[in-house]
Amino acid sequence: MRGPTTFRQYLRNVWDGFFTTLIGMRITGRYLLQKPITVQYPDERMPIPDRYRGIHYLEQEKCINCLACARACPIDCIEMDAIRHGKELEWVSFTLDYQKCMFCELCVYPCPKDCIHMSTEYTLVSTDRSEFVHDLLSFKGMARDARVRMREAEKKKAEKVAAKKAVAAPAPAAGTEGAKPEEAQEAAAEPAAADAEAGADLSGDEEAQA
Amino acid sequence: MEHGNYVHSLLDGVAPDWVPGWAVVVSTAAVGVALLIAFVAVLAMFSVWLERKVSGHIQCRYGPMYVGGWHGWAQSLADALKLLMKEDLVPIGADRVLFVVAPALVLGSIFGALVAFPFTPGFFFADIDLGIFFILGMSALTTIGVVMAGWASNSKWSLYGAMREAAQVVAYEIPLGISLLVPLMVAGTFNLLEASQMQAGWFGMKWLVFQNPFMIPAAILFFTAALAETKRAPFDLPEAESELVAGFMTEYSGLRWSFFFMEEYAAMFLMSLVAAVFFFGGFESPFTHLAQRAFVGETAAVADLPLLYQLTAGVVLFAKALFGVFVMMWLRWTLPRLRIDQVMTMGYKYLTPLALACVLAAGTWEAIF
Amino acid sequence: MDFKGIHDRLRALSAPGLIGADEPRRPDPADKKDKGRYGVAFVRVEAARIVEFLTLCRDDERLAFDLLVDLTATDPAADDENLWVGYQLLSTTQHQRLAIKVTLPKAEPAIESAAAVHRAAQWHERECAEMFGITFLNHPDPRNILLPDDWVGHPLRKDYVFPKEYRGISCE
Amino acid sequence: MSEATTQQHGNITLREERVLPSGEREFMLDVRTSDLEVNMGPQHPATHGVMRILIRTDGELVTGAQPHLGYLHRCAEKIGENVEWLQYLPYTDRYDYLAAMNNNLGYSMAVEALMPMEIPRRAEMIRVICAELNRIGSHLIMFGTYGMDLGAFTPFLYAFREREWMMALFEKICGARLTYSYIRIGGVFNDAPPGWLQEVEHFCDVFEEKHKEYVDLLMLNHIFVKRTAHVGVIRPDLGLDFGLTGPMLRASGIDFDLRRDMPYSVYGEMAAEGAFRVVTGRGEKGTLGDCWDRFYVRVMEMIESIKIVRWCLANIEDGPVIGDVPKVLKVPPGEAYVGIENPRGELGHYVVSDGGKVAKRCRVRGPSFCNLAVLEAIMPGTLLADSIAIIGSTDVVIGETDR
Repeated sequence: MRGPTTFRQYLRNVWDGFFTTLIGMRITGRYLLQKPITVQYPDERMPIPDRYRGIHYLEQEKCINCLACARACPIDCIEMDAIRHGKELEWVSFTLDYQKCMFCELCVYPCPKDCIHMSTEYTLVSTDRSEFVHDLLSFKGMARDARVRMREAEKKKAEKVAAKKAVAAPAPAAGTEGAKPEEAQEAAAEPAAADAEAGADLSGDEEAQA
Repeated sequence: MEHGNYVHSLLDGVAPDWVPGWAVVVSTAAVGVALLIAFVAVLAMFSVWLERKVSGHIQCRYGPMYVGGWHGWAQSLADALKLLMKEDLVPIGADRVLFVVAPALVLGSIFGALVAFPFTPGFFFADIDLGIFFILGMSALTTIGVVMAGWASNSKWSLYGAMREAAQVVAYEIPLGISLLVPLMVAGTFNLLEASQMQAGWFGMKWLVFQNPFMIPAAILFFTAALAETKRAPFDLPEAESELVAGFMTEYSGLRWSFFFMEEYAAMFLMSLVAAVFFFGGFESPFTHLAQRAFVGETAAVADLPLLYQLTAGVVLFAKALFGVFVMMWLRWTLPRLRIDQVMTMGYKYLTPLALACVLAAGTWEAIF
Repeated sequence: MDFKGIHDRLRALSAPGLIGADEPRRPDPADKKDKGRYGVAFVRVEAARIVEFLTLCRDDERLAFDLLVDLTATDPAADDENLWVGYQLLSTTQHQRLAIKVTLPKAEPAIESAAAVHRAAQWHERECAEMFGITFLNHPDPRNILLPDDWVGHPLRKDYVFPKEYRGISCE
Repeated sequence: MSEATTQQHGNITLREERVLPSGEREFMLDVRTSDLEVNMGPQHPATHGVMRILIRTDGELVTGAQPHLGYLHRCAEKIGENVEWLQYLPYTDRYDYLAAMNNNLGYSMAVEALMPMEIPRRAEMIRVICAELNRIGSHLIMFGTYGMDLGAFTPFLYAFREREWMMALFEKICGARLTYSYIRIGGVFNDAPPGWLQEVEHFCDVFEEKHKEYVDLLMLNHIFVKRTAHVGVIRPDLGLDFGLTGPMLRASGIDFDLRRDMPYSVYGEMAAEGAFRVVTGRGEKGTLGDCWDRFYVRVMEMIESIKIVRWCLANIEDGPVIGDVPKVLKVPPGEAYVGIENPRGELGHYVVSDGGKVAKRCRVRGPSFCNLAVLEAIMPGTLLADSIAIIGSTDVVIGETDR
């Protein structure tokens, strides 16, 4: 511990106290006259870099529902559901719970099709908790081209079946063969219903975007 | 002393004959108090806005920018409205009476001090011969209010704040008074108006601070002690927000809290006024000098000073005081806070002896020259 | 000194309680099931003599392990009979590290507190005690540190069952 | 504290009760007062988070202090045993949230110690640049908040101004501002975007100028010096006994820095070239190991970090930024303890693997946890205002003490 203050120290304290205060005032005074560096937030905004980890967006056409992102997520906030029709997918949901999400970007990298990304959008404000569960799907059901592809596949299949039928004209076992056209009909009806639904969804989305 | 338009002569000619004398006195008093309250409230709001702007720009940001349009000038008004609308809270276990009285006492004492102040050479509420004594005495009363608030809050942090305030103010009353002795000695009067008039001359620059070389250290000492008196950084220990949460104000909210707030800014302004009068020329400045030349004859009585001259003098004094307030703010946003024992050391071991030395030296100087 | 040097030194001093060293090794190409052991080397020490061992490590001038960096426990598996207690020592003068591992029976884990040698152990031991249920004998301040005082169970044990509620707050 | 002595004045006994921080002895009349117990925190402006310190005071004098932790306990170690190796990475951001890059680095290095893996050199360089920039950011927080603890508000905003820039740099390289998850097992996830390294260099240039202002405005301010010198002295042996690390230990005069003395990553080359200096406390303004020394070490370390960053910028080469890491990470069995130099001291990760996708044990040795323990020993005998200065000088991050 220190000893008693000498007179020299006493004067030095007085001088230091006064002088360092002036130095400090010079620095703060200089900034007083400079232009502030902050921006007035809602009017001006800072530029957001490209790699910003904001709200996700999904390139749904590419997505194959492989669950890689959901598995990579440390807090299991991604949930997806789709019905598979052969190679094509009929989307039911792809939700991301932003109450849990910590924007770690771990879901982006394992994606084999590079279809989930993080956007520069960051505003997540709501008065209702349920609104934090975002559905990333841009449309529900099947994509138009997927539907076309599927119809073509169906057609081909039906043609094949028909060709087969034609080849093996005298049916040995009508019971099993007879079931097939019915199935095909059902499958054809289903996309039609989904089509109407998806159409409505799409138009709704476009409106929302506008 | 016979000087011009006291406030209590405001209604003299206006009141009809049938109004009894006491009613005139009461109503003039009421008008005076209303004027003063309005003045202090507006001043506090302006100072709060200024503080925000100064601190903001010092810290490379803007401060309030939205409310009211131009640089958020109405921000304080909005805040005042918000504070008025807040719930009136008295904590359980608090001493209700003291808790309620304390903020009133604090603000009242500052009002009391301002009563003795001349705002222009001809406009004041009371002209007291020992004006500066009255002002110092009244402003010291705030301490009692603060201690009351701290004790009544029934909070440990408040108690700490109150104890610190008591110790600090007692310590700094001494250097404050002693450093004021120097200009009092040079001016030779306790009256603020006379002290101000003393400094006329030298093209309005015959300020007391230039009249004696030891006035400059005395001014610095006075300013430092005044900072401690008004609980401003670096002496804001009673409220020390990083240590004591909010010190004696911890349990206060709403209007009562705003009383403490107003008191702080009114006290800053008061101390700056005192410094302006006793060190920095009072009403005097080149502008006042020119205004006097232009509007006032050589022999005009104080009673009928022309309005334009009064206005110039008032604005000059006001500007000087505001500059003092600004420097206080500048210091606050520059310096860290002292520790309580250092505050005591500084008060008793540094400021008091230095102030005494100043008095001695200045007195010697006055005696010789 | 590298780990080998430290181990030799410890053996030369016949350090109390020293059992042996465990060094990382590559997997044996002949044995397909052997995956090897990676990571860093450590010495095994008897639980009963750990305080003597730590004192020796601290006071020997060539070892000079003056800093107890870390003290922690590990529950290797739910069906394992032992808990491990690991000490990480560091020498600020010799610039070397030493990891020590002690095994304790899970049935009744108790070990002498190292707080007398390194006060740094004090808080780490409190944490270990609440997380693993290890009793540190002669600990100066055996309270819970991170968990509430009335917490039931030892969360870092592998057989820990998450509580359904705590003081009426649902933990589901 | 010296031995209590008594003085007899007539029939009044004066007991020397204490030695004030200024070195004066104070004699007291025994009037049988009792101490006041004050809860500092969990909500208190100076505890930097939800820490509670139970302080016993006699007037302004602190006679005892007891930290109570656990308000922010999230059982990160248990989480580590339940999520995959890579999935744990975002959780490492969250214990010392002011130095997330360093935490990422520590965890990645611990896992890498279990895996026979080569880290590309460019990745190492970017890692070091990021870690050092983050160290600057972390010390800037300490600089600012410490000033604020002592009542100077403005340095805080100046510090945040530069930190903001640093965070903008991180935002550009990884997209996040606070919880980066950027340094990953095997390297880093993204290469630096074009022009980023030049921006870092520009930051270094500007920062060196601003640093002078920090020193003048706060570090050498007389009031600041008086507030911190001789306060909260940690003698070297006490520091070692309590397992202090990092700036806390160096401020006590112990010349030890993991980056120089037990180098990892590319620090070894740097240390061999003498690219940076280890700052130790010298007791310049007061006693060795006081609060001012701790502050000084941190402030000066920022400049050393700038030197390290400059070295990396001069030596960085093009190349890959991530090693050969499988998408589903299986870590070979074994156990490893890896300690790195975090802004607050040694951050240790002790990981145990049995060869699976999930860790057996993921222990985090947070420097703040150990640094906080010393409070109990140095707080008694100081003034209430000093206790704030001491808490601030330990620079704890509650996320890390509680984990």
